[in-house]
Amino acid sequence: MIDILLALLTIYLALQCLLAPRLPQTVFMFFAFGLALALAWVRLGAVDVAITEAAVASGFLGVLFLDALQDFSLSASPKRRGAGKDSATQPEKQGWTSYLPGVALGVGLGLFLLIALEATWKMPEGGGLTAAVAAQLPQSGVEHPVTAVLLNFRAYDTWLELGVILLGLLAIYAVGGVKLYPRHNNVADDPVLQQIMWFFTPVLFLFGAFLLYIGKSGPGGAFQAGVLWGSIGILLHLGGKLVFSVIPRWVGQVLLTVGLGFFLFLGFFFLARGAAVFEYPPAYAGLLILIIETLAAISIATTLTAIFATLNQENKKEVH
Amino acid sequence: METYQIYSLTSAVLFVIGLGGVFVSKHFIKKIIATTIMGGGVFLAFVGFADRDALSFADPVPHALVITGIVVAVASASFALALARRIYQLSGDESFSNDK
Amino acid sequence: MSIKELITIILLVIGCFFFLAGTLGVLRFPDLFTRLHALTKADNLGLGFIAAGMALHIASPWAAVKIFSMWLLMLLASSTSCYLIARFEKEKDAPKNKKEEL
Amino acid sequence: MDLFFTIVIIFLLLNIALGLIRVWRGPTVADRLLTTQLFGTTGMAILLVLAGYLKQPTFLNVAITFNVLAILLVIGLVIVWNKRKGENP
Repeated sequence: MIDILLALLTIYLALQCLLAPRLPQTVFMFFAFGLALALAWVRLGAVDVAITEAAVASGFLGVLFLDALQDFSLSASPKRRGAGKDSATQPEKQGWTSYLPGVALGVGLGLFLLIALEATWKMPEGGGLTAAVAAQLPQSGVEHPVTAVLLNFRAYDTWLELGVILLGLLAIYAVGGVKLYPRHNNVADDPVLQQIMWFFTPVLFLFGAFLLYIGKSGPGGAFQAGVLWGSIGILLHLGGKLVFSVIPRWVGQVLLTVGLGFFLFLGFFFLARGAAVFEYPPAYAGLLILIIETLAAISIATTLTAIFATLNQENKKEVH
Repeated sequence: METYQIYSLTSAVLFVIGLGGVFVSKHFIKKIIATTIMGGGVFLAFVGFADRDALSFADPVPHALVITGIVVAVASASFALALARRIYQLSGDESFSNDK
Repeated sequence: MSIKELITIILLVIGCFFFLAGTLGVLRFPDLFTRLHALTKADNLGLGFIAAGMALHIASPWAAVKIFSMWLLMLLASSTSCYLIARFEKEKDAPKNKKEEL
Repeated sequence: MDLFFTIVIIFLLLNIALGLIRVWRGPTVADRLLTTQLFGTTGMAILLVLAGYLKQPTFLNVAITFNVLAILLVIGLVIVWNKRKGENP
């Protein structure tokens, strides 16, 4: 009953998200959608995923979308600078027939997915990799299976994933400018905001460190901690303290790459010693995983802060 | 009806909604949000099947994949956002020129 | 049913009542400031009651400490956001009021 | 007892659904923002009840994460919207 209601709520929120006539509505619906999805994951027993969803997909992405909204005009029917009056009013006249190919494709794909799901349901249960993971768990150095998979059994994925978010940051640098200069706002001088900023910085830091440490034996780990530490940077940035203009450039670059670099170094170090890539000796595995997680969390935090700081610039009209 | 069945049905519906949103909605931000919803549907299917294969704990491999996937999806969404803002900054457009 | 469970049920019912009151306030009150009042006060009180009930139900000291600190954080966060929203709304109206005074 | 917890969770979910009306109707952005706060509080209550219902104290971490990031969203929005004070959103 709870599940059915939650599923209906999720679907409703997703629909409202896309049907809302104004963009702020869309973004708030998106935040609520993230909440509903996190509840669904808690119901499915995936607490790690729920924390990640709560932190990244609703918190970080929500702030990014809100920040992006200040560039655009707020109506959801897009404005085009070059277009004349006739073509601006055209979307209303177009009617529902223009949506027909998309709707037909969606319905067809939905039917295909239903057939695929039906086939998957009929497969014998109890398969999967649960038993294999449970058998290897004592050698991984951690007690929580998800952390073991992320940082030991499938460390390759995690390493490449650190690379992907760094690549995302580089691509964002390539798209826009990299110059950071303060965005003037008078809310940042607000005394309450300043106080709350200085109060939340240690709270966020401590909670991130707690999640990082608890990742050994329960839900938590590098990504969740990284996002929470990254939100310290975002909070400071919003409060007018620009992190990347305070620390030297090379320190920032080192922080951005330290997770990826150390991970790679460790992989090849043990490769040279005769083991497979990312295969740790079981005696040190727990300690190594904790070090890797800390460095990865620092890198993720710096990358997310840098993404936000790059996107949150004064968006002036450029003259060509 | 079991829990994983409810959520895998939901995931199919979410995927279709997101896909429809990518086609139907015009504004850049809406398109990006639609892709994120699509991704949410895919992740929900993964986690639902992980719940189905649970023995003493749920299958951790899909969980790890989904965590990785969420972070990658966020990186790509922020890149898309940067592109959209750059397009707006340079040309003043809020949607693609061929579907106004 | 033990006396502990009875107390949990009573606390949760009171919490749910305050949540309902907060939501009705958000829906029915006429302007933003009254809605803020309804939401921030009633909902956090309801959360406090539910937190107390669940701390009693879980009955582990560590979880109780966590729940209580969570509630305190929530109080801080929601009062701050209430203040920021109210200030933002007030400043949006401010130039208009000044013009009327002049 | 389990039935009672289920009823409480369903009640809180319906509460969120009711709050959505304000997002839909709310004349200003601030009204919609305020319902974000409503979702945050109610979602936390749901997570708390679930944590007690399934005896899983780790759910509390999810709730704390939500709490901490909801305020980030609010601060971000207030700052962003203060910049567009001239327009009527």
